[in-house]
Amino acid sequence: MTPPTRRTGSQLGLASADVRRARTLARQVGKPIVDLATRHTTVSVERATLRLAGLGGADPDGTPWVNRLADAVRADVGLEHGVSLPVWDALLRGEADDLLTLAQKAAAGSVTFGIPEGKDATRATSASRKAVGAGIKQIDRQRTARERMIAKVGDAPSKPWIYLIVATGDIHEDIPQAQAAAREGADVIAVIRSTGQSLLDFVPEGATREGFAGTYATQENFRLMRAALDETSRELGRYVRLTNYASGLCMPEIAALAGLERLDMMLNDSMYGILFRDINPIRTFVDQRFSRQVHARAGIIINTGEDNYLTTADAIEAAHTVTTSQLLNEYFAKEAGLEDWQLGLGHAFEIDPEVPDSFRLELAHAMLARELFPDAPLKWMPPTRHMTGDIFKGYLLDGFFNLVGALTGQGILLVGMMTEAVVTPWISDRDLALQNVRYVMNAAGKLHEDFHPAPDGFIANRAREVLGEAVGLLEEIKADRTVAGQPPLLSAIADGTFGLMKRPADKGRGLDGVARKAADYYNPATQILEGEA
Amino acid sequence: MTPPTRRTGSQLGLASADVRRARTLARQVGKPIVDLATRHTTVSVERATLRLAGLGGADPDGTPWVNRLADAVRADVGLEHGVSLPVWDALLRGEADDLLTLAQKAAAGSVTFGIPEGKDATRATSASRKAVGAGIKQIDRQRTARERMIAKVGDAPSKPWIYLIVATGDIHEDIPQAQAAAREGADVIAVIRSTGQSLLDFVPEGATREGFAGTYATQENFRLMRAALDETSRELGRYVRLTNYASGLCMPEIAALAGLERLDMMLNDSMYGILFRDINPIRTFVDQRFSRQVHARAGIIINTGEDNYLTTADAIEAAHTVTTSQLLNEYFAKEAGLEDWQLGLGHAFEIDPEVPDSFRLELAHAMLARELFPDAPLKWMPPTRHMTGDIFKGYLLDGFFNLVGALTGQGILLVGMMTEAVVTPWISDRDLALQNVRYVMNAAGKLHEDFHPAPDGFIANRAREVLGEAVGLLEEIKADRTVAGQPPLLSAIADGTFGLMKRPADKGRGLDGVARKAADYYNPATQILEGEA
Amino acid sequence: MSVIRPYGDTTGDGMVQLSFTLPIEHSKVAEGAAVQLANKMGMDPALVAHAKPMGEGFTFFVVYGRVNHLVDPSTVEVVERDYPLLTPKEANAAIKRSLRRRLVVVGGCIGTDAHTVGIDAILNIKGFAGEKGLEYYRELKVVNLGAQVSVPQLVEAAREEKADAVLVSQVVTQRDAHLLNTREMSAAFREAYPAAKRPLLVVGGPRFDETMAGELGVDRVFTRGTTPGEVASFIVHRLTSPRTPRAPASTERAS
Amino acid sequence: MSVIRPYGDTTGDGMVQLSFTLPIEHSKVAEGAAVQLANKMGMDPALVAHAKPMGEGFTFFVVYGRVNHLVDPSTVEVVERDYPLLTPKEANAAIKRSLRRRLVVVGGCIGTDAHTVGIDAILNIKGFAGEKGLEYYRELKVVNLGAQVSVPQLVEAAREEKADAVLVSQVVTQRDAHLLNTREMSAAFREAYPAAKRPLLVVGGPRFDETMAGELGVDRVFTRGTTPGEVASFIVHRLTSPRTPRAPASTERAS
Ligand code: B12
Ligand code: B12
Ligand SMILES: Cc1ncc(COP(=O)(O)O)c(C=O)c1O
Ligand SMILES: Cc1ncc(COP(=O)(O)O)c(C=O)c1O
Repeated sequence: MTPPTRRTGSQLGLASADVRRARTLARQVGKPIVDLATRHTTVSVERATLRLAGLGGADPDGTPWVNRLADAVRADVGLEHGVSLPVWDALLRGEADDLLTLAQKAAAGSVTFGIPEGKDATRATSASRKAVGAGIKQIDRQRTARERMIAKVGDAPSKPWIYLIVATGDIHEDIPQAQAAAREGADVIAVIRSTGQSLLDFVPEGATREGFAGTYATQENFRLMRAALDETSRELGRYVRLTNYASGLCMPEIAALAGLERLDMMLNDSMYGILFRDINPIRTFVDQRFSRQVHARAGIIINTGEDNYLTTADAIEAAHTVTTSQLLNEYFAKEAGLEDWQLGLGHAFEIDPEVPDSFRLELAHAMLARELFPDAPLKWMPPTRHMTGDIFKGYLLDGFFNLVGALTGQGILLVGMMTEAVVTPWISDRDLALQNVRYVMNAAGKLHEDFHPAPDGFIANRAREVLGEAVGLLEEIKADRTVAGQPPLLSAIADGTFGLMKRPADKGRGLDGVARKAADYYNPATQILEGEA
Repeated sequence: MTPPTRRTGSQLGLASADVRRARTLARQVGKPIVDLATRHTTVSVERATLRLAGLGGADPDGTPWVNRLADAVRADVGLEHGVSLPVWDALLRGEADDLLTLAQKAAAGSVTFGIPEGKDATRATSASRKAVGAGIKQIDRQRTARERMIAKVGDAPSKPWIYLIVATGDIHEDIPQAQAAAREGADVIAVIRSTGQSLLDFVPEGATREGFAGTYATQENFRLMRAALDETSRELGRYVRLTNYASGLCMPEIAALAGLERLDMMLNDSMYGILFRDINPIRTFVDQRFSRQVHARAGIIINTGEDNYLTTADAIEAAHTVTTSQLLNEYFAKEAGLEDWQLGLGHAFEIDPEVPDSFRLELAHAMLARELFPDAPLKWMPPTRHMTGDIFKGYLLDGFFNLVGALTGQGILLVGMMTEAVVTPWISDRDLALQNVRYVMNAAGKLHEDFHPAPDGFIANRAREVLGEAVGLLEEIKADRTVAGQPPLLSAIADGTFGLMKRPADKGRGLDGVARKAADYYNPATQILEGEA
Repeated sequence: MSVIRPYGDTTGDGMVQLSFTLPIEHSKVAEGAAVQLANKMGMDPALVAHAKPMGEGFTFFVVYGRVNHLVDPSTVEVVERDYPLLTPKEANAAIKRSLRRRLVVVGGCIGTDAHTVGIDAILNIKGFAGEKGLEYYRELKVVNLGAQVSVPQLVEAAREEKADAVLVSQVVTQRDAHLLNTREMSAAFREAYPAAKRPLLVVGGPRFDETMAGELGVDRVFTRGTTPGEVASFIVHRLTSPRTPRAPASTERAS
Repeated sequence: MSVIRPYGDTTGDGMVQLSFTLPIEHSKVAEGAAVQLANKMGMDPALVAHAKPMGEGFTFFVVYGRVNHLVDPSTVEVVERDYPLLTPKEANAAIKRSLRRRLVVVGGCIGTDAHTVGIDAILNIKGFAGEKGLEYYRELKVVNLGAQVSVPQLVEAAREEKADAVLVSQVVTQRDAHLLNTREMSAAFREAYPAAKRPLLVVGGPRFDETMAGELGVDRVFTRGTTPGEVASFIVHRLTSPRTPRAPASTERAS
């Protein structure tokens, strides 16, 4: 990906000291969370490991074999050691010839698992590492395949990449709509998930046709859509990227499936699940770190979810929480091995259009993000909250959103739909939306050449103000001691610092899926991903 | 009217020498036309004079008494002396007690007119001057009334003034729609005329309900609408201006009626009738000069019609013809006594939206006009030609048109309608259109503070290019000798220089209504308007 | 009130704007098909103002025309507010007077719906449109279960809290999720409670039809732009006025 | 071809968007009236997505919903091109061959219509959409009368020029001006000429219905996006193929 056009010096007069300070604070706030994450594992991390080792499919009532196997192991020996040693130990003991058979027997209750010791442990270790390594090689092959294909058919012609959503709930309706959207100019297709999938503690199997307001994320749906888009990419002579959601209770598994099926971007926010799905904070941070390591390896671009805060909090009052979250997401991403070009940090055009100067305020916020993260492909999200049933007003608002995108060199532009407040996008909504983007980019795409906010004007001042508030907030968080010994960020999240949602560290869904690692915990995936010998 | 925000120095790097040169050329090209105009009179100029003297109404088949009387006079003594001396001579001879009776008798053929001499001439002169003077006093009273009302209820709150069109064809539908539009934010209401009125050689009488795509301009319709808007102005606490068209074969009479009924603006272009209605050029220029003198006296703001060229010619290729016409309109206007604040010079957003950088080209053209005529309330007209049945695209385009208006400090903004290519505006189209303007002005109205085209950038270069082409064109015109002795501008018009329309000086409608003035030609109106003793 | 017609720019012109996509390649026939649909909808004449080929085998149309249908507002059925609007003060007083205890409200988003902004606008102190939310009412005990609550969880919570009223939000409407979930919910409450003891069931969301309370088996449906005050007033009115067997919200003719 | 339905985001969902104004103050009843209209148009369910009070006594509505009408493209009547498309070269040749003289075309905008861009696009050399206009055809003599030509003037000119074909443009359609003027025009020509001698009458404009040639008494109606080549080909086809009594343009069923 060509780095976004970089302006020399700061147009906004940001003091580089402030910028450094902000990053330091983010690290100081983030580090304890990373330590926490490294001390724990989750059912989903372990299941993801099994998937990397090649275990797929589901039992007759649709429960995936990875769940059946992991649950059986956990029942016998607990989760704290990880499932790898017990599982490959059982295989080496000849309980079954392969993982699938083992899972089936385990489900039937005809296997008992133990923690191998000494030599057995060593053999189980290397066996599991070999098996999981195969999966990671597959991910590497897919990454190379992507690079080859881009080299062969060509990449998206210009920035920002045009990002479009399909959400019929039926993969077989999604496919033609995605292909149509690509032909009309989309560079990135996102298949929205069915509501509620994020709360399922398993990944559904097979091609699905009955989602609500979205389509289930399954390995088969991934495969089908990627294949369809490969075909379209060849037809169009440009590689069309595919996006889904690595979030919810199965974040690590979905990340693994994304790597295996060559998805190109994944929504993957460090706090979204906590705030908007009431998923336990520790569960989320552990799953998060693993999934980001997978994304780093797979060459997948992550998209963070700062836009969501502005759907519950006010876009002006909470502007600095977006900046704060971007800084934290950047820290967590880099720590997990992601590179700048993989950081699709989110922000959105959500200021009430009735507010005087709303357009200039949006410009100030967007330019701030652009200057703070010059090498990241920022993801610019359209108005949603203030969209109404007035589709004409909405279409106009989307046009001005597109104009901000053009003026501030965004990397990924999520195309807004005039029917935002009415229905999930219709085929015609997408077509009209793309025409809107095309007009703005073609007619005014170069307007940034004529656009120079005064160093002490309205826009620059607002940008500096927001950065200042973000630094202030990070300092507050860092100082938070409400729960002794608990990472201050957890306390801040409990206090409702982000998106006005209060999420205590000991509450929320999926906590029972978390375990503190034992001394002999072993996970070949983590080991390989962290590049240990 | 507060003068438009004036930027110091030239943002576009226009050389003041070029600007001076352009104005000099416009004067050199325009002067021969003015001389031509002063040497002629027309039936409509004479009828306008009778109207100023108070003659109104029509005979049973709807022919106005001014027509009947003027025709009778012409039949007896020709037009070259003007109708004033023969008419008031007849009155003084006791042929009738008042103009109306005289007109009726003349229609019945029971009066014969002659040219008074000596004493009779002197008496007729002063009698006519007294009668016509009364009408001009009424115009003066209306001008004062306007100023008083503005002082009392207040003026339009901000620039640009929002200009809206009503066009139902039925004055009694127009009125509620105009009032609704004003309540929704319109500062100026224009009642579009029925198609074809411009080709009528008389002004219809009374309240009318059956226009095609517009409503007839009649004295009664003027009165009804102005009264309705006065009421609404008081209700809203801001003076709502009324506009109509001083164009077509009855331009001078309509200008007089506008002055008498306190219209506030009139569309009044020096060449529109010639080019777009195939009205004889000489007829037009004579009528034009008289009507502008009336507008000057009445404190009416004229709106010129350069936008129309771009509906037949290409907006990029013909950009300089717009500038040229603006310069000519300015010259003709000033010569007729209009002041800068009365010059609503026209230009329009008519570049094909498919053209790369179309938006920046529009900005260049709009800024050029702004800098050439810093004290004129430019009239900025919306896209029409490239509007299609795609009302969504159209609504977006109108939004970007509004943005150019905000960025370039336009004085009068004609609100674009998303249904431009479909129907004459619906009540909902106007409401949506005003909401569009409000959003853009409120959200981005101050964006010009951040907008600084590079001195040698795309926009400034384009502006200088267009000015250069305009100067070149004026030089060509000035040099045009195709018809010996004929003002070069007439030859240029005959060659299709403007709007691609070829209009020879000896062709077109209404030529038979033109007469070269005799030595003893007398017209009290002209005399008063030109301020002679 | 007399019958009316759509208004374009003249009384009685009946003009409307319509847009839709047909799964057919653009062609003269396709445009004819668009006119056919418009005609079937009662538009005549119908003018295809815009036809745009989309992707493969789809065409988008914008159609303008006159409809010959008459609209008779006097036959429109609406749910008129059949209770007085109370200030928080009055509401509190009424509860004190007739219940002599705090009135318990349990609320949440059921099914997979995670759109809490709507229910929070009604329940949270912060409130909506300048009105404070139910939590602000001294005599109301508000239990907000948040998002993605399952129906059994909801019934359970209602039981525990001895809820007088249950408030449910549904925002996602794709495939009629909101209707299905609401019916499931009301059925479960009928299951779990004897008719007289069942808490007052109130459902809301931007795409509900207020007249559907009966079909949905709830006591009231609130929709777009509801304010907390309206909801509080309704609850108080129904629960403090002499108890009548729960009749679904009455729909009345407009006057 | 089988029956189809409007397509929102799923085959067969029948979704459409509708907007209109009702002359009534905004209220619940007004929204109900909007739904009533949508229902009468066959939309059910119909969701009022937007309701905006305008001025006094008007409300603008945006309505979304499913229509239950089926669309059957096979029954659509369209005017299929029943003549071969000729290049200027071929057209000239055909005229030379069968007429042995130049074919005379008289054109203009009648009534009060002054929109000449359309007719000029067909007649002027410049042409339209990359095709040269009729003036470019060597074997065509084109007389363009321009704007606002009265019907008597038109007939007169046709006589003088011995016109083989008369081309009329009508763009303003308010109060059906285009239909009234066209009927007046064709009537005048029937008056002025014996049936067999009457010139070919062609009318065009963006808001005409091609199938109306019969009712309007003309030989052909052209509409949005017509190109000069089509018009030339039609004229040449009709005037150089063995002369048949003028039947108005045949409308055929789509296949
Ligand atoms: C904010 C928002 C979100 C936020 C929600 C944050 C949160 N914690 O609530 C986030 C980003 C998380 C989100 C996610 C999704 N969203 Co969402 N979201 C919206 C959005 C932009 C605004 C909704 C809103 O807050 N409105 C403001 C509130 C105050 O209004 P309200 O809900 O109508 O409530 C009022 C009344 O209805 C009433 N009311 C509502 N509930 C109740 C209950 C009672 C008892 C009473 C008395 C009254 C009442 O009172 C309230 C005050 O007047 C809308 C689009 C839009 N502009 O409407 C889409 C929208 C609702 N979302 C949509 C979708 C599809 C989703 C997703 C499923 C997409 C995806 N797969 O990622 C996800 C998943 C969510 C889930 N699992 O349910 C669709 C729903 C389409 C449909 N009709 O089915 C919409 C319409 C956008 C679209 N066009 O696609 N979304
Ligand atoms: C340009 C224009 C003008 C120019 C006309 C310049 C000129 N010399 O033609 C000016 C500024 C003068 C003008 C004035 C008016 N206009 Co005007 N104008 C337009 C505009 C913007 C574009 C029309 C156009 O040129 N289209 C391009 C041509 C190539 O397309 P076309 O005409 O459809 O022609 C094609 C086909 O239809 C076909 N065709 C057309 N004629 C013929 C004839 C034959 C024989 C054949 C075979 C084919 C054929 O072939 C052509 C090529 O494909 C439209 C809005 C719009 N965007 O459509 C309004 C529009 C047509 N105007 C309109 C109106 C009301 C007026 C005025 C009456 C307003 C006023 N009162 O001031 C005036 C008066 C004009 C009059 N007396 O008739 C309305 C008509 C509303 C209606 N449906 O009745 C429109 C739709 C704008 C609006 N929404 O109000 N207008
Ligand atoms: C960062 C992020 N993750 C995940 C999701 C999807 O969440 P769910 O699938 O739980 O609805 C979203 C939705 O907008 C998001 O922004
Ligand atoms: C300058 C000018 N005069 C007059 C008119 C109206 O002309 P008519 O009434 O002849 O249609 C227009 C229409 O746009 C115009 O721009």
